[in-house]
Amino acid sequence: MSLASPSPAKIAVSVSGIEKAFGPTRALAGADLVVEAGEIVALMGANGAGKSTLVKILSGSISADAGTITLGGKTVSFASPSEAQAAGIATVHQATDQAGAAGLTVAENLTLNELCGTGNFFVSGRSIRKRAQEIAAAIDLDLPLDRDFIDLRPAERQLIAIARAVAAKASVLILDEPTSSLSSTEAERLFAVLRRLKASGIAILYISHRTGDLAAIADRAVVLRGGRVVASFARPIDFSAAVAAMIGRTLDASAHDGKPSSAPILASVKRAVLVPGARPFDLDLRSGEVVAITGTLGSGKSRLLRALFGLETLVEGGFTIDGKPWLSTGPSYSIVRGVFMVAEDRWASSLLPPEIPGATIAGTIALPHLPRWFPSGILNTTRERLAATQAISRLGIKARGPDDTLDQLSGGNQQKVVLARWQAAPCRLLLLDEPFQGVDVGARADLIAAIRGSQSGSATLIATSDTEEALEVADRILVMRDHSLYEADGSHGSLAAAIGSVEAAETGNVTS
Amino acid sequence: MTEQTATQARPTSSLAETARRYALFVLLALMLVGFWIAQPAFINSANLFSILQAVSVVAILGVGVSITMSAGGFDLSVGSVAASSVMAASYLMVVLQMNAIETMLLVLAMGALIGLANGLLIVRVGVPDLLATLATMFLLAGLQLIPTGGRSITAGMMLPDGTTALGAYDPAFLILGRARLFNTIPYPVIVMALVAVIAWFLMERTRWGRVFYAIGGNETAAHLAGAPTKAYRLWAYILSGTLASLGGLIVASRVGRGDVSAGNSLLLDAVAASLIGFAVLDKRRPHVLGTVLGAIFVGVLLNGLTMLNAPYYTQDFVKGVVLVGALALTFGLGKRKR
Amino acid sequence: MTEQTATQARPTSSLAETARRYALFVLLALMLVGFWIAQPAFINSANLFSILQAVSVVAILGVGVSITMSAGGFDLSVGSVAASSVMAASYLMVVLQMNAIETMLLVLAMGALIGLANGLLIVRVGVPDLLATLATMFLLAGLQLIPTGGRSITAGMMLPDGTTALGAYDPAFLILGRARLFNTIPYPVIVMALVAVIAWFLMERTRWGRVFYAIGGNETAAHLAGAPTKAYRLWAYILSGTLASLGGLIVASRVGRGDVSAGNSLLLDAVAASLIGFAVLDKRRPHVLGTVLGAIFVGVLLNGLTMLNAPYYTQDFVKGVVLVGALALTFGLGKRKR
Amino acid sequence: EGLAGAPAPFDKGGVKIAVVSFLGSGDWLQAFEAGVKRQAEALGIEANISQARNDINQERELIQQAINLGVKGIIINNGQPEALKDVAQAAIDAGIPVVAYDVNIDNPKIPQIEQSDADMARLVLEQAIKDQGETFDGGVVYVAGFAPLDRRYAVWKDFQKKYPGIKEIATWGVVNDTVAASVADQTKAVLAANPSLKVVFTPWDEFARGVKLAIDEAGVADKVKIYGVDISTSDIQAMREPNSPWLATAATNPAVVGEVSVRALAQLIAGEDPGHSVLIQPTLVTQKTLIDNDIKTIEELQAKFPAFKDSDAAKKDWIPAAK
Ligand SMILES: Nc1ncnc2c1ncn2[C@@H]1O[C@H](COP(=O)(O)OP(=O)(O)OP(=O)(O)O)[C@@H](O)[C@H]1O
Ligand SMILES: Nc1ncnc2c1ncn2[C@@H]1O[C@H](COP(=O)(O)OP(=O)(O)OP(=O)(O)O)[C@@H](O)[C@H]1O
Ligand SMILES: [Mg+2]
Ligand SMILES: [Mg+2]
Repeated sequence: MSLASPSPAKIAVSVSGIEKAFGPTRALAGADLVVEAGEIVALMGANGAGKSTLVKILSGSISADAGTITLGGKTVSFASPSEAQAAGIATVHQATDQAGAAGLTVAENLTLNELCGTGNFFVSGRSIRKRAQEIAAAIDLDLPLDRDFIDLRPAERQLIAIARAVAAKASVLILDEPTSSLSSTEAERLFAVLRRLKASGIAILYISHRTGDLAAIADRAVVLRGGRVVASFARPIDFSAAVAAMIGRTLDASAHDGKPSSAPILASVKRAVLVPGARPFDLDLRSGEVVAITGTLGSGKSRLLRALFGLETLVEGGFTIDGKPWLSTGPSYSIVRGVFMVAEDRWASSLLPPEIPGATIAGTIALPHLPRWFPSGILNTTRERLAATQAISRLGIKARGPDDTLDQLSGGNQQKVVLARWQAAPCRLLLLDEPFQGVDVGARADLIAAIRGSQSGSATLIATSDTEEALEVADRILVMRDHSLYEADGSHGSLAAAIGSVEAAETGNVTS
Repeated sequence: MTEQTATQARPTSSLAETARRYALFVLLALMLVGFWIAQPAFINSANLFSILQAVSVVAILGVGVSITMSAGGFDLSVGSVAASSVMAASYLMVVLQMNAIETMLLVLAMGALIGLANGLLIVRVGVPDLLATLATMFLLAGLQLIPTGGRSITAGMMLPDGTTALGAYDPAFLILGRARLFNTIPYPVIVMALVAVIAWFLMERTRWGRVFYAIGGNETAAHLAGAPTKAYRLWAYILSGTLASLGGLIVASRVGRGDVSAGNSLLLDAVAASLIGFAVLDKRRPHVLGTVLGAIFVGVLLNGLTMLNAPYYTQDFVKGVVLVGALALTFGLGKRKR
Repeated sequence: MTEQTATQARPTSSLAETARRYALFVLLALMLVGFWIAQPAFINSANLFSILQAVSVVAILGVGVSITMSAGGFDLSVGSVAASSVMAASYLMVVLQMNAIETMLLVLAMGALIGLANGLLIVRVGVPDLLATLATMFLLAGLQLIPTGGRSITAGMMLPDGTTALGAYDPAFLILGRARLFNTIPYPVIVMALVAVIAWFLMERTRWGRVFYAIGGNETAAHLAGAPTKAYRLWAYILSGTLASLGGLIVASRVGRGDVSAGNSLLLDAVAASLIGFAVLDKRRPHVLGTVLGAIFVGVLLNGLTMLNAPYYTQDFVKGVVLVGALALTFGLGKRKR
Repeated sequence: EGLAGAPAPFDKGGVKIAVVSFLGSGDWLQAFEAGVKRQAEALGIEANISQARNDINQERELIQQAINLGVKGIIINNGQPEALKDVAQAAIDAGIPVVAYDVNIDNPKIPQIEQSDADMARLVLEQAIKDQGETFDGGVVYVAGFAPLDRRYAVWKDFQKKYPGIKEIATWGVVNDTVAASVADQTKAVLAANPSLKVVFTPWDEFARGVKLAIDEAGVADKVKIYGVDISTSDIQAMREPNSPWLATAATNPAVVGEVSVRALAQLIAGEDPGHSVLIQPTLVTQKTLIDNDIKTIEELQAKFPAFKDSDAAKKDWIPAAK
């Protein structure tokens, strides 16, 4: 695609009257959208509004039931992703489990589009690595090229998918929640790349539930609701109006004031060293407290949570819960004793293939509680479905019922099911790793309310790369840097100032 | 909450789904009726029971295979475990002069032990399932012959050291394979029914079954949800090994001697039964009921063809054709569009 | 973006890794030396070439299996495709009196067609790989016998219609299996080497090979990245079918007649070869070089044991023991902790 | 340690031969190999014994391997001529004498040892006619592609031509891991479908066992009778069971076959001529003889029937008897 003469007024891609139904679910009910060259359009919408469905149609991975797509003035229809790519549409999909192939190296996954498309016929490890380096360099990505994709964390997978899409030199770039597992540092870096691409005349459709992201880069916001475009906002975008259009009510995303809690200490971390050579740190969690940890990619947030849950061991130091030493031997040990964890990668950590029993919403929620709910061993599906039905209504999960399999749900709704699983039983310590990935603002407020509401006698430790999110949910925010915890500036005044102080801590400009 | 339909958008989906669910039942019924018309003797109860008896061993082995499959593994050693059990049972009775009860217990223990060995190789050492059980398969195929130097085992046989074996098959042992309850139902059929019902209950109606399937679907997810996944996978192989040796006991008690065989055809038939089971009730996954039905399906086909005096070589062919047809029907109707 | 520390922080990892990479090579070398010492005739070039010749068919079939495996499938029909190819080649020459070239082309085309049928069943109809190829396996096991009513095909045989077959094996055809280049290297070995080199090049040095592996790793991801995944999977089965029929041609030209066989042992040996290949170079995935080495490994073992006059039943046993040992070594050393 | 008075190279000892069998397992093979070992030991021969396990291609490889090994002689036990002619010739070309048992290599330099499958089938079928008359509904268990079975089946076909009263109303059979059990299952179907069945010809004892099992299970032992081929200790016991339907079988002693093969090869190695064709006569064994003579094992059968125990074929003064 030649991008020699960027003309801001030129329409790069437009869709009109797109419809798509999955069984009785109408995911799209006549959506219209226009993206001009050199423009970044934010696509907003609650979970299950149909955003990803639209993306999948535009990228050729599913076909629409009705409607037309116009690309560069010509009506097109894509029978496969390769046709969409050939036509100049590059896509980063929401699901990080589809970002690359296991068994292939990082280098091979970075060049996957070329390998699967029309790259050089003859390849060698060296030629692939060389090309992969170029692709990675375009977004400043630095990953060991020989590592197997299966060993990557979701954030890294997401970055690979982004690098690939950026390298595709497409005329239309679609990003479906590209920053859902990235920290603000990486997200900033991505925005710089996107601005550069925009300047070179590429049309960008950007989907995110992080209003901060959208405020930073979007030229225009389009709100999708019930499979239809219901509102459109030009810059400067009025986000509270947009959110109202999305979820039908307004939200005030205020931070909790960090008044020091005097409740008894429930769990504590003592002189913990996460990796050899890291600085030891302490952490006290008080009963009823919600504490968030932020930090850049790979800083060790997940590692701390995993160590508490019994999936990893500390190099030095230890934990106590209720004053007694806590050394978990693994998930089953922890779960029995009321320590629950939601792992960061919901595909790898929670979802089951649709054909097996227990892949339904009811089964997913019940899985860790089976021994407690059914001590005799004999299942009682009514019990499971009751719990699921409650979760569906409490969290507003958009599904047809407790027997829906999770692959039929939108990304955000899957995440809600995964969270609902751990609210289905009383707990002492709840460990949430990136719990709000892909969850829309409305649902996030509901979830936060639920988490905060169930806090008596238990504590919650949240690892999140999104500072905004951390401020919204937590009583206290800590920053993880180089596998060690630092206290962020305790008193956050305005939201913006608070974000600033946390981000400063992330990059290490604050002494602690 | 709402009515449940599959993912397909077509309005016919519920019809197609019903067709898919029951395709194999309908085919089975058609086959029964067809054979009945062609050969009235087909439908008499003695013949129907002899079909069930004929498939019992394959069905029992198939149940084991499908349990390991549901836990995300694959047991290629079931055939050779069964074959070794035949040899072991004969050796215990004929050479070591044990009685029926001792023999059965020891052979079942042997099957469980082999399963345990498979499981440890897979879970502890980290060898991929197919690879580990393939190795066991070869190992057993050879091992079973070593005690007798490759001879089959019969009463009065000459041992490698030149002496004569003094024991014989315990008549009580032969009951398992040869006698009938109420003079009608062969014991192997009862054993098969028991195995099927218990395994079905375990896999579909208890939380343990759930966990087996969860492990097969996503081992990490099951582990994070607190399931002791390694223990479960071990148990899957132990169950499979025990069931295979149970199958071997039935063969031994029918045949009444220890015959040399690698068990390959038993393996393939058991795998076939559990794979055909995928299509039963449109489950698209291994399951006990499907496996048993798959075995019966093939058994009816072969019995009917034999009655009609079809040349033996057409049997494999017809087996293949019917398989392809049933599969195409089941899966073709349920094709998910992208 | 950020600094990356590897999870395996231990200093011994590179040593263990090297050990894992070359474990099978070292074992092979040890075996060669061991057999050489025990029986000097083992190492003469005629014997080494006869080992290679003996493994050529299994290696060629194994390459096909490993290609389908790398694309996330599994071809259970290779054994019966090879067996059917033997029958087909014999039928074409003996009954239809074709010459060597016609026969070879037709048989290869048949193999490709069967592969295509497998592929269509899997890709179009949506039957799971194992199930579809299992059905084909049974179908072919029967089908190959129908033209001759179950008889073996030899020159001058009686046909089912009572006439006598007029053709015979074309002497040119027998060259493929029986002659040697420069009177030293048997042609099957050359064919195997060619197949191995071409397949290795295809799988490791071309874009296509990477796509096969990508599909095996995550079909959706490969599809989203623009690969025509269905076409690739079809091609994997076509290649596998063609290679299996090539293996069948070699068998036919060695044996010089069409014999009834289901090809089960070929299947199991081919699968074993490609599974052992997982351990070669510590790749933990199917690959061509590993498959060929796996086949040679087993071939050397069996040849050496035969030379040492080991009873046949120890062969399977030793095969199993060595497999378990090699696997435990390779995988045990590289155990990944979760 | 050589054999005093024997021709070279046996006078010095250290002769190595290879014995390549097509079969992979079974009592017949075990007994054959036992016979080979006995006679080889008596002659001071070291025998390298290998089995192709029903894979004709493998049998070629094994013969090739024996040539590579530089043995002094090769015994080929069963197989198929088309596949073996050229490797057998290669052995001869390498100066290695070859004898073949039950496979017609069609080479003047290679003596053929035969047990005559045709004779065995004829013996037992004649007995069937003696017992059951010239008119009966018969069935045969048969799977094509196994050379001895093919030859025995051909005799059954000839009998049908000769005696039009014999009708083949059913043919069945299967060769798999559980031959006896699978054949029993099939036979039950056949019995249900063909109540008139009177005689079942089983050209392999494994088949006979399956048929007997089915007849016992169906409780028709007084109506349906088995005429088989081959014998072993467990076959003898099966025939002796009270009310056993298995009335007669015909067999050669596989151990004798093994001994004769080694003797013939030894003569060739010593430069003598055992003759181009060495025939081993089969023996008919009926239920009645077994019961009348109280024979319970193969060993007792050998003791009571010297013809079964030993054969005069390929004997020489310098060749010691096998022990
Ligand atoms: N394969 C499918 N089968 C059935 N229903 C589906 C399928 N895919 C999506 N849906 C339904 O279509 C609707 C729209 O889903 P979509 O993934 O487009 O939402 P989304 O706007 O991307 O939401 P999120 O913000 O949670 O990612 C949802 O109700 C979802 O349940
Ligand atoms: N599966 C893995 N394989 C290899 N290295 C890993 C893996 N998981 C974590 N690491 C390493 O451990 C360190 C800490 O990672 P961790 O996942 O705890 O970071 P994080 O702060 O949670 O980052 P993210 O925001 O990406 O989730 C990193 O240096 C990372 O490279
Ligand atoms: Mg989405
Ligand atoms: Mg993390």
